[in-house]
Amino acid sequence: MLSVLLMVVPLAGAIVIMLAPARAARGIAMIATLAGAGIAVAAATNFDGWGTGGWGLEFQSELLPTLGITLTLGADSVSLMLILLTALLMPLAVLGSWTAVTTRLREYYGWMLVLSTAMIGVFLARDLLVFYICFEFTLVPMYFLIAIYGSGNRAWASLKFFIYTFLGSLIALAGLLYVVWQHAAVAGAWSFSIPELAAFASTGLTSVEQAWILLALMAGFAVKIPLFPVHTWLPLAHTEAPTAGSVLLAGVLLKLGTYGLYRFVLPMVPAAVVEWAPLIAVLSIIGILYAALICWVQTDVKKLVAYSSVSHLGFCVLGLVALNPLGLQGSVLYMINHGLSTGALFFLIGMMYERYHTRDMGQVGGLASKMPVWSCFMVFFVLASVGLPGLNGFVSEFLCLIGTFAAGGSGAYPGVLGPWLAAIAAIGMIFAAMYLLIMVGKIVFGTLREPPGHASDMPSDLNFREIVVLVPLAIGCILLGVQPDLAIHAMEGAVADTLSAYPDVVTGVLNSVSPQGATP
Amino acid sequence: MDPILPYIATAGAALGLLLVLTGRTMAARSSGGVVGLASLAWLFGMAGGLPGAAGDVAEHVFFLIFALTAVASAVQMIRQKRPVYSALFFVLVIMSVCGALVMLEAFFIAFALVIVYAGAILITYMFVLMLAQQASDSAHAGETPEYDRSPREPFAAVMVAGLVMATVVSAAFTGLGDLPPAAGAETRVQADAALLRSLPAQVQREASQAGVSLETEDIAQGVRVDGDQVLIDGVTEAGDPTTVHLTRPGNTSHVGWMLVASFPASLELAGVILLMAMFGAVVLARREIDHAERALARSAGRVAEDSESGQDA
Amino acid sequence: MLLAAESMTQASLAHVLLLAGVLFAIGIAGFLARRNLIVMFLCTELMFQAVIVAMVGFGRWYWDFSGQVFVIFILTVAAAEAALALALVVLLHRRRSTLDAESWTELRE
Amino acid sequence: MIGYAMAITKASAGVPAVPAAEAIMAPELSWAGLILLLPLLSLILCGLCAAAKVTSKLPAVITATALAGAFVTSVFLYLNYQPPGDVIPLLDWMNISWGDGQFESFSANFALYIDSLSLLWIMFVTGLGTLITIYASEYMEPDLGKGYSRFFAGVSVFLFAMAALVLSDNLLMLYLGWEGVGFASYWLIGYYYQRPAAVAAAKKAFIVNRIGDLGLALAVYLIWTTFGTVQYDELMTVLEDGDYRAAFEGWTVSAIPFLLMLAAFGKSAQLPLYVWLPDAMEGPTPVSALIHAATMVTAGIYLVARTYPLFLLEPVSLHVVAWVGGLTALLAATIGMAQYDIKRIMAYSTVSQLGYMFLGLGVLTTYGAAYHVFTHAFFKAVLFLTCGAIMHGFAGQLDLRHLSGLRHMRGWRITAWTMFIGCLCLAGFPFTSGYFSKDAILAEAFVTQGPGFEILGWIAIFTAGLTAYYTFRVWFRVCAGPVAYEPGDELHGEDDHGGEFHPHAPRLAINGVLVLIALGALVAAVPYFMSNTADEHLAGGWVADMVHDSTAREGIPGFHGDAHAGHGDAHPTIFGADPHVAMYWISGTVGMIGLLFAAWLHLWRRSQADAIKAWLLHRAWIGWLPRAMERKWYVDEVYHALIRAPLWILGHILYAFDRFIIDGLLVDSVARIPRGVARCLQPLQSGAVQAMAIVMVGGAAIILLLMALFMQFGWFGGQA
Repeated sequence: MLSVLLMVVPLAGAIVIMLAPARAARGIAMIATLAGAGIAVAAATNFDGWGTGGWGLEFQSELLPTLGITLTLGADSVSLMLILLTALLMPLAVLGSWTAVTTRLREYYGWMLVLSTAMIGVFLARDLLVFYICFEFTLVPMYFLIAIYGSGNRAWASLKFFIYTFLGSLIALAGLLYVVWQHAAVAGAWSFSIPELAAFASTGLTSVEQAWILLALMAGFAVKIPLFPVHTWLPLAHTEAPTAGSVLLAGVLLKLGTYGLYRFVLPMVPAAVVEWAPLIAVLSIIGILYAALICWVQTDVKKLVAYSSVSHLGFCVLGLVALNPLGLQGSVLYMINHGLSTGALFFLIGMMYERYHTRDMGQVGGLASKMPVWSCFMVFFVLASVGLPGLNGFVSEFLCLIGTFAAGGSGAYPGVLGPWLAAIAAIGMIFAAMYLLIMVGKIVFGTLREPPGHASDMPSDLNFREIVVLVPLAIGCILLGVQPDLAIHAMEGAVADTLSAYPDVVTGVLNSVSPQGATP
Repeated sequence: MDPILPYIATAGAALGLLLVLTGRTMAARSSGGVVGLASLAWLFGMAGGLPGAAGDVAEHVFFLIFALTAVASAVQMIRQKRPVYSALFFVLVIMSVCGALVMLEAFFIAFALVIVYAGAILITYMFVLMLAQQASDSAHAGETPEYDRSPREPFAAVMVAGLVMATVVSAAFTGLGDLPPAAGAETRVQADAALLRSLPAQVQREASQAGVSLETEDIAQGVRVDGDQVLIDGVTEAGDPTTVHLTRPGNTSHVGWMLVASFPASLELAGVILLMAMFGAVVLARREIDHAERALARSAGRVAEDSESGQDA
Repeated sequence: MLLAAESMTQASLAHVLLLAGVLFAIGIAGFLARRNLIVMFLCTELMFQAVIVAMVGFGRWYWDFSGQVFVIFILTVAAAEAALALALVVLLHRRRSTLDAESWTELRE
Repeated sequence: MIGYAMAITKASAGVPAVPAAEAIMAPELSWAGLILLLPLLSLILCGLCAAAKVTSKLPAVITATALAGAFVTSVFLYLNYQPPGDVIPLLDWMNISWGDGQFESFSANFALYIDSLSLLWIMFVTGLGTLITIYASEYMEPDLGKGYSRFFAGVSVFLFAMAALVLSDNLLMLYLGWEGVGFASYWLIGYYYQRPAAVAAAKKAFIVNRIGDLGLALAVYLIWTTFGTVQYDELMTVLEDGDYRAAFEGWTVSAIPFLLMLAAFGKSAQLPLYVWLPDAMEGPTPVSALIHAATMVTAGIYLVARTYPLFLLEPVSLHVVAWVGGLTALLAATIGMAQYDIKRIMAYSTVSQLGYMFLGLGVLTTYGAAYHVFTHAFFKAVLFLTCGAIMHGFAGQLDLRHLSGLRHMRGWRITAWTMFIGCLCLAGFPFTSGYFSKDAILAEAFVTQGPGFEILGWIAIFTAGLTAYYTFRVWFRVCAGPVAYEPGDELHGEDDHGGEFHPHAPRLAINGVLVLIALGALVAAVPYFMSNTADEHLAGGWVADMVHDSTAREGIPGFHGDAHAGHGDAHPTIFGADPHVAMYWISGTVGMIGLLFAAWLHLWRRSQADAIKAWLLHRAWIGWLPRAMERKWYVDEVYHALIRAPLWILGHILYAFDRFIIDGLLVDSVARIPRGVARCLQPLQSGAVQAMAIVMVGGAAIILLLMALFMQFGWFGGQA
């Protein structure tokens, strides 16, 4: 029942907000999100699949049995970690919008809560329809959050965000429905159960079919992640979104794509994944370097951080297609870590924007002397993002890369990537340091620059509320940096389950390729 | 025969139609007619090799003649610039179609068509045309209006028409082979017998003319078929058993019986529709006359309108 | 043998269908190409004729009279349609003083 | 949550953090974690001081106390030290396992690896750290209440990271320290964050270091994929067993040392990555002394020494190390000769001395390198701290042309003479500490056989002469000669006595520390003669002992490993003498020559120096040399033109590509297709009934026709 509560409580909050007066909206939202966080913590405490790969929080309700349509919820440790991340970010996002949003409060907080339900629903879904409905339904609240509460170019940004990701996920839906159809043809009954479909697709489909399904799924998930050539909605949407929107977009919504890879692509189409992993890896690496170089020349802080997300998520995908526990665990950690550190960066930029109404590094700079607390947090989270060991970013980046590195050899988990790809990807570490430190050098350090016509005594340093927003994220960064074992061991079993098919498939592919390579 | 040939013939027919519609000179139009008719002839010729495509030669020849007339008049109908001529050619189309229907042994329908269409409906058209023509004539001094002289997008129209034709051609050249064989004489006799069984009064009447009196209950079982004869056994008043040769019912009987026996509700509905159409026509025409009169009044002078609106206010 | 001989007496169904098709196509062409509202309606009547031919033809093939019965219904509908449509045409003509179909484009978005 | 905790305990129990042989480690040794904990504590307290806006010297007191505690702890650790060493686990960090095999787990924990090498390093790091903190407590006075807490927090971070680096039990924790010291360095170089030069220098330091870090990261990956572990003790076991080559391609084994080298060169400012170090002098001087002279920059030496067995697997890598070291020494010395900023001269001399150390590593004398690190830490700290004192007193004046005769000024004598001691050591004046340590390296260059090592030896000797020259150029200019000075551009209020500038002489804390470290620099010669082991073969004294028990043991005198070719029977000679003996004379002589040159040009005939310079500049055939030397061989400019500018331009190109090609051309035009199609079909929506009819009927006809054709011709699998 906890899983139903997780989804229903925010939704109920949204309904209450719609009925209540506008001035009560943020209070109600705060209560609802805190309750959601509490439920998530309770769920995590009662969960007994930590480390073992089992499923928990299960809930099933037959909706249309003849068509196999059920409402099936459940979480393994990876899902639950992402749920925890979402549930943690939600109250912070509400708190972070406390004063930033002044108009149409009820809609704003209502949509936020609906978004929360949809995001948690994605992670809880064990049924394809639930997954897909929630996956798509994240778009609607986010569309309104950007289109109504965004800045300057918000209409175009929201439209592009919506259509781009929607189009991609429609193609993914087509791929998934093909699997459902084939499964129904073989099994004789309709089923939308994800484990069942995955088990069927991984063995029952030919490699050509798998390749097409992989392509379709990637069309949906790669746009969401976003991978290199299909990333262009992200900088726009991030730049124009309101602060909390950016936070949730970077913190959770992008993870829907990588989670989709983890939950669908890896278990469903192993043969195709093995075949196409090098290509996906190359795209991720191009994304890492390409976005990093683009970050370097940005003047808009928010756009810079947005492009850095493209770069960072490249590591995440790289870890996923490494197809070994190192890479996969690194990748899942990366999802969480990126949510924490980049989310915090967006908060910080939002706080700056609230004070100066500009994000242009040419206009604002040297804030260390005016806003020391803000600057401390900024430097801290930038370092977490750069991957300073001891903070969270390092662990996940390291694991992703070493996973990729190890994905060339034999052993328990043979892979198809190898040292060269990893070495090139690792150059991204240098670039990351470069653009983030240049950003810090401009807006935090140096002589104080403020936009013209700005009352110099007006902006003050962070207030208590804003510090409260940032501190949990900072604690998370340190905790996961010093004790990544907490997360690593928690997901061990789940990751092993996901990878269970791979060693054989990889070996098979490697063996079948080499004789062909020998005979022209 | 290459299966593509009928489509080529269709295309040729469409081309001919296009030329007829858009040709600026007499030569172009007539060559279009020639091309079109030739293509159609080719098409009909090819269809001669299809199952069920043979028949009584005289009947068939007449059918083809009527068909040719119908097609030619239809073409004329759509290319004539004066609507009145179009209507007249349409009458010719109806006549030709009726001829064809007669060849198809649908006598009642054929005559009903002549009466209803050529007689009633077309007259209505004529009236309306005259009404409209009169109004436009007052403005344009008897000149054919522009919208009648130039067709709009004839190419697209003919192409769409050609596509429709092509579907029919496709059906005619591929689908007919799958049909069950045509109803033969046996079927017809049986149908006649069945009809007679449903019409005991008629049978009684005919039998009494032959001096046989029949019980109504016996008729349903008694009517039987022998060769192409419909018979019923009975006993004369003299007590001799005899066989009455019943007259086989004609087309009209069949249609009439089916109409009242199988589709009574539809028949009623059709009546209601006609009634409603009548009401509708009357109501529509009435109301708009008011509007039109008011418009006329407005155009007559602004003062009146102003005073009117003033009164309204 | 008898049946085969009998069937020889029938007019070709293919020809009937082709006639119907040609008439229908010409009707469509006329409907689409002519701009006079009344002629357009005439063209729809032409298409009715085509349908009538096809129905009678098939009815004869199966020796089933419902085809002809439906022709009667078609006649009814055609008459009703003619009455209403012509009333409407008169009405439209009164508004614009033209029979040009293109002068009525309110259906555009 | 209970189940969760249990799962973790179970999993970490399954991973042997310490091999069985070391499992008997004394648990009571875990107090050694204080070395890491104390700086961390001090960091937190300094942070609290900053938050509480403390305006006293409390942060300095806290930091000094913490570091002193760490120093005492490390000394205790040394006293408790038993030769094979120990692994002291502190805290689990990363443990992943998916099997029991060699390559089926990855494990890196916070654990201390105690052997003599790490002890040697940690003792001088914490010791010097304490002293320099005390020095800084006075030096940073002007910033009291402003950046004071921030400064000492940075020092604490540095000490924590450095301790982690040195004491780490695995390469990943070393990496943590490695990046940590880089970050601390970033923090402290950028301490004066309102000065653009400082911010730029900090950024440059971090980024250039990151290039090196990349090498380290890749090396860690390769080491794990090759040997299946990143823990030193397991690594050494695997190396001793030697069964790694069968399982893996040979190239990884060869590549590892080069990647490690890249890391070491980045951190220790060697060619081609030395450019950040001179710029790093933008930081406060205690930072320069501590981080950029004594401790952090020697991390590269430590890394190579620590992973020396890996280098020995690929001899070419050591040759490269030697040559890069030697060339860096020469290049940096030539640049140092032509600079006027005394702090920068010291920076280049640091680069140059680090070059010596790498030369030492390359020519198989880890002992020499370690010893030079040890002595250099002291004398370079002295030199920097005296520079700092001068800078502090003369309002930021560092130009040696505007300072003179310091030793005659009241209150500056201690500064002048401690600087003299430092200069002597650096110049390798006979019987100073630098003399012994440098000789150990120079001699070995002639002893060890390698490609052109003899030439390298002569280059190094020549560089030694240059070193003596530029060192004493500073001293003779600044401390000797007539009294003359001008203030720098950082006038503090307290210096401004009625419009006339009075330098304020250093007080107790600075002077005391200067004296102590100078003494240390002198005493650092003593270990050369001191040995606490009875091993007859071990020459080289205490430092050699310290190195002997560690992974770097192959490079100490008297160790007869087969990799150490040339030792023993076929001993090369210089002028017919044993190089070890000959070098005492040669280097002494060369040093004296350099010193005399300096005295002639910068003490006795100062005008001559300018004349010579002018003469050189006006000769076309040689004029480029001093100019290039003064402009640092244009290395920064070359880097800018070859790397930074192209990448920056590439960034712009890619951004344009992203906006116009990917987003504009591809994405948006795909998005425009529906709109374009709609535009094409728009005429159909004219509103005319017939237009709609055309579409409707045509569409229906097309569909019907297609169906019919599929049926007729059997397209797309339809019935033929």
